[in-house]
Amino acid sequence: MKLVAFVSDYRMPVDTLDRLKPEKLGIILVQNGVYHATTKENGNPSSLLNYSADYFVLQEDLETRGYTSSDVDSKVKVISLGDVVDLIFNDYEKTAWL
Amino acid sequence: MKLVAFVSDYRMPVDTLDRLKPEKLGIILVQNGVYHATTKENGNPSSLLNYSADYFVLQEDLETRGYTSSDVDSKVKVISLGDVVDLIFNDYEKTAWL
Amino acid sequence: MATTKLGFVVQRPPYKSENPKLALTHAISSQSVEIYLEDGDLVTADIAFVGDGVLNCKKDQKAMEHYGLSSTESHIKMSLLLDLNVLVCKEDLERFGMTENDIVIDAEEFGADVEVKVVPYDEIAKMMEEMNHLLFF
Amino acid sequence: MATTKLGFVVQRPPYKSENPKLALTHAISSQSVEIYLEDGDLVTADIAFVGDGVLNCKKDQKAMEHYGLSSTESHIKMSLLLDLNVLVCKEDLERFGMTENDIVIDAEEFGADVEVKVVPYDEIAKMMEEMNHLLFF
Amino acid sequence: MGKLTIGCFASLIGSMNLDFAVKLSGAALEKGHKVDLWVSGNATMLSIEKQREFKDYSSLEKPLKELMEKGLKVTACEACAEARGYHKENTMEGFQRFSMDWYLASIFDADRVLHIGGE
Amino acid sequence: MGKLTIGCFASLIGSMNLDFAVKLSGAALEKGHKVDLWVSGNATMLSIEKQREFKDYSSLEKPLKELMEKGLKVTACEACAEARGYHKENTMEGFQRFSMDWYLASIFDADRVLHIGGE
Repeated sequence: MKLVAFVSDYRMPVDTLDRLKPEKLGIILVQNGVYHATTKENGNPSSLLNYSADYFVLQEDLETRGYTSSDVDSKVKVISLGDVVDLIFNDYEKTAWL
Repeated sequence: MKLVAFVSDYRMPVDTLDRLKPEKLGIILVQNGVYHATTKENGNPSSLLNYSADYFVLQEDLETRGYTSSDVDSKVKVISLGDVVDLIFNDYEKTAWL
Repeated sequence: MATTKLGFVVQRPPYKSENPKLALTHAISSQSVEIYLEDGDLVTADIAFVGDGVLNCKKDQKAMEHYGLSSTESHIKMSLLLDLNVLVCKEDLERFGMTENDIVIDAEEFGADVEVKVVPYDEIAKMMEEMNHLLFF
Repeated sequence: MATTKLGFVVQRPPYKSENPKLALTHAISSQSVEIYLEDGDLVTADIAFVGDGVLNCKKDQKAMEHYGLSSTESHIKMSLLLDLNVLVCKEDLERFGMTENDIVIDAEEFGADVEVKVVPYDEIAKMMEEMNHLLFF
Repeated sequence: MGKLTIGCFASLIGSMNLDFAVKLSGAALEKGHKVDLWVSGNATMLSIEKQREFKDYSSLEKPLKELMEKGLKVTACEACAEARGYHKENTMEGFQRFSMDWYLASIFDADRVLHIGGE
Repeated sequence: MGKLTIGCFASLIGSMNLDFAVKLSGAALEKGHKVDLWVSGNATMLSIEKQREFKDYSSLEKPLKELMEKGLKVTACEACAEARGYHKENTMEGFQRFSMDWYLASIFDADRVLHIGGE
């Protein structure tokens, strides 16, 4: 299956991403999920960026928290809400809000 | 200071307990905090039980989740809500709900 | 005449969040959805407990006695009574040192025919593949 | 004539929970508490950001532009305007690779005299000792 | 163009999940999709009329009404609302109230579903 | 005997933090202590009258009224309530509404404070 997962927390209370093995995985960082794209701890990027997945981050949630595109890890593409809609309809079949 | 901390989650979203170093520390496990007293993972007790503290667990929250006193780690004392009130007033000065 | 298959995946422990209970009550509502649909159309609900979610299945929950609240256990039994497919991840149970003896397996007292199935995660993954949509709780 | 000293400890990042904002608005309300007290009695509020809580202090938050919502940043500035003692844990800032340049330090534009103090955790621990009560957010 | 059904369980104010759900509904409508929004649990708070607007709190009555005019269908779980003391009398005009099977029926012919769990 | 001030920010239904706060208030009153309960944020939901009782949802109107008769003082943050559409007209009898400084004033002469953060 083609699955797009939404990550909205910085400290994930669930480990479901470790289990999901879809043939195609997208991860959209929204709300406090954006810190995974912007914030290193002791110099290390978030381990959430280690999955074999396409990564996206919602621009307005990034800016709400004081960050800009230039703060974002190079693995992660900055997108708009309209892009989120297109990803859901055109690139993936199922969604998971974790 | 004498501080009593309430732990109500199984997956802690904050690491404040690692920082607090009161002269006397009590930890009361309530709500989903009770799993720290009852549940081993891969045979290991919860690392939350490693602090140098007096541990308590609320009996009714234990039973609500399907456990009894006999499931509780020997470090942890099973108490009632009345006992919680006495601990707050008689044994500690400050509280922290984490 | 179409069927839409939904997978309800419960990842969180009970009570500290309303989500696990709402997962079960929403899944149970698949039994009455026909009033909105045309003849022969169906919505089915499969339920899987994974990760800390397996803690919802613990037997002997006393939520009614202590909080006047129906337990997650009673909702699992209701799901069985309505013939829903309820899966529990075997590896996660084992991680917590739990066996089939520790969890709700049947609802014989209500006359339920089906039982909770403890299965390897691979079977849950297969179920998720087969569903039309997934709902994570 | 008595003073009760409260320590507000913010441990969570902003927005995903209302708590950090409520910490600041409740701390700010210490400025108007006298209407309930006798002459000379006081309640003071010190605020400390620790752990992921230091992310509340990031500069240039655009919550108003995107969500029509006052930012946590603006509430920190309001706290400074009201002369509250605002501490930020130095070690946690460093863990995130952040410096004083990344966070709100002053509210000069509103005429605030005091500044946010980036301090080692030991000083926050000392503050917590000195308080009569602690409120964790 | 397709149909998106969004479910949300979070409070009006707090996690900002409902802000996200409402904004995403708007973006999908903008692109010509049909959108159903189901609110259950604490999210039934969205259905109450006369929320007072303050800059310190999420306020969604106005944007929601605009989206309803553009075709957004929004429904609250009746039991979840009643348990919280939210009754028909103080429900926003145009906001439907049904039992949980409405959500599943909406999903029946949806092309995509986004179920926003968490609180 | 002392005075305990409890603050709580969580919804009526969900985390069960309010169930805990109300039960703890009862246990403290039982032991002869004075108890003030402050609800802010989503916990202002506790103040609404006519919550319908279902076995599937926490329901605190009845136990709360019993504790108020035993001397529990309970106050909701007015702005937090208004922002959610909870107005004076549908507030439970005896439930006070004040601004946040009421909480701090209650703490002023409290012997112990339990501030229940989290949602």
